[in-house]
Amino acid sequence: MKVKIHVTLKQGILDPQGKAIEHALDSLGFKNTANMRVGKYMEVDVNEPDRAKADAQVKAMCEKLLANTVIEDYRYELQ
Amino acid sequence: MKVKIHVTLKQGILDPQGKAIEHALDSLGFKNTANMRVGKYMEVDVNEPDRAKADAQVKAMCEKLLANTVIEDYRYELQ
Amino acid sequence: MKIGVVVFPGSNCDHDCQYIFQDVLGQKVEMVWHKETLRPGLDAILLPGGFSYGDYLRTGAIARFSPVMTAVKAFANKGGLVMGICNGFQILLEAGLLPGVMLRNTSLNFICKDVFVKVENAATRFTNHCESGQVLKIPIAHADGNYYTDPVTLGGIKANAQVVFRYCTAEGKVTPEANPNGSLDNIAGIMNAEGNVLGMMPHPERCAETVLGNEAGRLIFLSMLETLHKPQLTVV
Amino acid sequence: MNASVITKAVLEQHKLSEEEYKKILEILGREPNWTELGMFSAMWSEHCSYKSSRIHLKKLPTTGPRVVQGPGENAGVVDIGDGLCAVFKMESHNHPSFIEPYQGAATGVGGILRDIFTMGARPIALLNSLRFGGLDNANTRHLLKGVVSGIAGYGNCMGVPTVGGEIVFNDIYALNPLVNVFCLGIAKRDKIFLGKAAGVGNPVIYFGSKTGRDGIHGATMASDSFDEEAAQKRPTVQVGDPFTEKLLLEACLELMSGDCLVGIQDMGAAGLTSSACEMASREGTGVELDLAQVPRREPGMTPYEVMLSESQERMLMVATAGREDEVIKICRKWDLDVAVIGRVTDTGKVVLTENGQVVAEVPAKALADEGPRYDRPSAPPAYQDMLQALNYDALPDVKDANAALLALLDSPTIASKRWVYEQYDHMVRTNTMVRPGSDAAVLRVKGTNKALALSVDCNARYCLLNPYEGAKIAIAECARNLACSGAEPIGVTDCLNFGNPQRPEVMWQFLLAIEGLKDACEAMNVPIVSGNVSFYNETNDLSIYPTPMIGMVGLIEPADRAVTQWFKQNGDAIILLGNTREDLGGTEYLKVLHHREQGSPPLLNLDTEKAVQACTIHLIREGLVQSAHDCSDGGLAVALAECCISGSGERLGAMVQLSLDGLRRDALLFGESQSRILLSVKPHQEERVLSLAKEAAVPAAKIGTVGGNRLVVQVAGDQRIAGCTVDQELTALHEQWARAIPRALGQD
Ligand SMILES: Nc1ncnc2c1ncn2[C@@H]1O[C@H](COP(=O)(O)OP(=O)(O)O)[C@@H](O)[C@H]1O
Ligand SMILES: [Mg+2]
Repeated sequence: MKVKIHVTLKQGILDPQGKAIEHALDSLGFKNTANMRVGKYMEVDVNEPDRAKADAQVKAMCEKLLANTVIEDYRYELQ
Repeated sequence: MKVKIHVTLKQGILDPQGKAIEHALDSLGFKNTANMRVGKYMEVDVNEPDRAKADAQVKAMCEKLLANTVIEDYRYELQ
Repeated sequence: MKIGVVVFPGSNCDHDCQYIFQDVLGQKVEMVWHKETLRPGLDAILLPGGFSYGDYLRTGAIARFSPVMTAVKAFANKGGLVMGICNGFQILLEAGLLPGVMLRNTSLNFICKDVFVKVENAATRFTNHCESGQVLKIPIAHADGNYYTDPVTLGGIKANAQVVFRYCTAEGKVTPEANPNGSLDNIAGIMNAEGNVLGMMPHPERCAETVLGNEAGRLIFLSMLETLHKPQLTVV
Repeated sequence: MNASVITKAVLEQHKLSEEEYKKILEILGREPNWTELGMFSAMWSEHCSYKSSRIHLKKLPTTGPRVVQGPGENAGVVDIGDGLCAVFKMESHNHPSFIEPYQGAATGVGGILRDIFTMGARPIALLNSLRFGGLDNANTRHLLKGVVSGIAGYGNCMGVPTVGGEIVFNDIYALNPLVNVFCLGIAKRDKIFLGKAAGVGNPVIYFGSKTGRDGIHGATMASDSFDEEAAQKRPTVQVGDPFTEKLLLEACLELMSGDCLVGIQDMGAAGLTSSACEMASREGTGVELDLAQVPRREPGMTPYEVMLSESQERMLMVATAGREDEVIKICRKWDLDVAVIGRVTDTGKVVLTENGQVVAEVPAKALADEGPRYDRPSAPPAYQDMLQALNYDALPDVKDANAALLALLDSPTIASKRWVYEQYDHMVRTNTMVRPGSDAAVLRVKGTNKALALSVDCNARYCLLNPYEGAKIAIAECARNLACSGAEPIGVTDCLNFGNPQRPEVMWQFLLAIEGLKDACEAMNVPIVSGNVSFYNETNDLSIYPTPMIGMVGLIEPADRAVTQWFKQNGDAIILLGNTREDLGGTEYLKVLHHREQGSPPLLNLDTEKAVQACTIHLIREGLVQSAHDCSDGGLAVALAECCISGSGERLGAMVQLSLDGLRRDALLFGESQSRILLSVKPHQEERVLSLAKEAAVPAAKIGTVGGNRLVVQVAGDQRIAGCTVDQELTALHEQWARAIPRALGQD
């Protein structure tokens, strides 16, 4: 099954990358953009027919490796 | 308006990061994962009440800066 | 000879490039702030290494929109010598002055070490002091040096002898083991079809002095100066 | 102002004792409000006030003919001639690195860099000292990878080369790793800037990044409406932005090249509070700040949050009145936030207003300098005698010297650190003459005929077993590493990592370590010009080993005399300076082969040490030395192996003959006797070198010859034939040593 995972910075955590991109957009003439936040998006196939098990596995993958839960949140969808 | 943007590597383009993560997942015991692809996910506020104009603007932002269309695809949703 | 060294926010090899041309090779150097334009009278332009805009988003992606880049493009299009080292190379790619893109190193790590590169084309404006096939020991220092382009473009640049340097072993063999970053075809440096724009990942400015134990990089700068045909070339 | 709710619990959250609170009441003559309480709490914390260490640090020698600025400023400054100074300091970022290794280490690098360029110096080198648990632990591997990539991520982006460091792996650090970072910069002697708020009426200017709610410690209830959501908004982890710091660096240096800058200080620990108080306190002035002018990342921040935020990449400066526009223009050029937030006063007070209301008013000196000082009780730990008692008779001597050597080379503490330093840009700025991998890093100083050598060292196991001797050895070893490159030491910085100072045994370790540092520095004639104390390195009541980390700077002139540690040429004579004794206590050999960390550390005679180092430096300056390497972890056999395999070029073997002279075999091969240096010299200079050593009363003997592709160490006078000599192919030794860390990380 295909899994889509979003990993984003927690609220209040500085996002230097977002800041720099926002600045660049501004100097490109896109003056009306604000609060740019950059995260990761992952797609992966998980070969696990049991949905509940797949769910538990993806959660474990996020907690253990894909997200840095000290500063990042994650969410995912199974398809 | 809040805009969500996904930038992903085009099919067939090598994804060193995806490969490394897949390898790491494997060594963590998640043996049943495959085809990990890593992309970027951005959220940004665009202050443009006219939907059509906002759409055109975000497209321009992606084409010009946010994605390198030689290797990356992008998609976005306005909210 | 007057060399322009462009300073982007986050450039960090700008002083090193200045030092080589000015203090080591005795040339004039003008530091060009990225928000300005090129003043007349420059003989060559150098885009130095570093982390322009923190390498945020993609390496070189934001720097290519710096105001100065319009003038750099015009300079290149008129046939002026332009060289991009490391981050400078990445900027040239994003700016479309050279074909292809840089991906993350396959190890995902930043890698700083000496590598060997083979001079694939010694008949260029940047390598005329080298022998064809000569092996140079030059350091690399990057996280995104994994050159990639589509097969058609690759075929084109190969056919056109635009591949200037390839990673190789000390003996000059171009092997996968000698490739530090996963770069397509072991490519370490390429030039444009016209031969006046060069991008390379290794840092010749880090190995052009005896006191640093290696002078291989000097060959590249001397080649450029030779190309610029100025008889008053003095090497101090 | 809401001051009536300062309860016991509130004080506890602010880590203030009742005594300390009484003192605050005395100073203010009233109850503090929240913001003031927070400011006292931060400034009187151990971290900022050095309350447990200050009276003891006074004993350290801090003066000398070269010292331009000793402890008390952001960094120490030492004159190197030619109108130039070396500006350097070391700091810890242990706890943040344990919580989030990447960002913790990255912001540690960011902080030490700011300390250096605040003084007007351009940073030209970084080093780091790391301590982790054993690599068999998954979390340790995670920490190591995160810390190394964090240091790399920040330093590489800044374009400051990370030219050296050291790493030790020991289970004692598993839940309390150490991340100490050292930075050195070069400044013009007449262009040193200090953190002073001078000139009444001068503007106080904030520049750099905006202020967010990062790293606000202590009182989560500071806003009256504390709830889950508010806690969520306050990330304790600071994220570093090296790109902004790079802009900050260039902006600072540009500002400093003019004459509009009066004083400047970075906002490090305790943020705006500490920079404002310290700048005023140093000058005996006051400052008045309008918090509404402080650039903010988030809406709704309270004065408490603004004053205590530890957002990174921020600076505070005092400029000459009337020159504000110039300053603002330069900051804007570098895309930095900038705002005039107040002015210098003569009241001696830090007065904070917001929208016309005074929100805090405290005497600057009281906050910055008049914090509590403690002479905490000290007593040796009950287990100290047991630690030192090592019964040599119960230890079987080494049976298979080859196997023992291979085991030592495989120990990550001894193994090659290439996996680490390859991730650091160690060549940017084109000064690096000797890259990581030799005893000391060497950097030329452009525009002069000089080079600087840098090293960081500490053997904490020695310090555990005998804090006094261990600290002495840390200084001696660091200087010895410099000597091996041909450098004379000119200044020291330290980072004193210890456990909980409220434990008498920790205080005992601390006091003895200070004595050791003092005696060694005085004997070696080198001043301590800056440093840092990191207490409370304990987890689950278990303290780390006392780890007084030493960073030392040495001078080489002329620059091209610098040498490296690896053999250069077949046929060269190998000469050992110094004596080998039965020094097995606290060795890496005992730990790896016998799983013991016990005994007395090797004895150090400071006179001998000095003589050996002076002799080495002299021989190197005379151009008589091809390579020089000191014997440290793993003893003579490991040092010899490193001479053979640590170079990046062709590897050269050696044929060595040693004699037992009544020693145990393991003590001869792997003991860690101090004051020993291995030289290789051209054959025709062998006699000259030996006679110069003799003149200097330094024990010296030819022990072998460079050559071949094996390391062979034969031990004469040993009755046993097989197994007691080392005889290994260099490729095998190299493989073991070079791949040990990747192997342990599962990346081989
Ligand atoms: N162990 C020490 N030895 C010598 N000087 C020290 C030591 N610890 C701290 N200092 C000095 O005390 C001053 C305050 O240090 P610190 O608080 O770490 O600086 P900062 O405020 O820049 O973080 C510095 O000048 C530092 O050099
Ligand atoms: Mg400081």
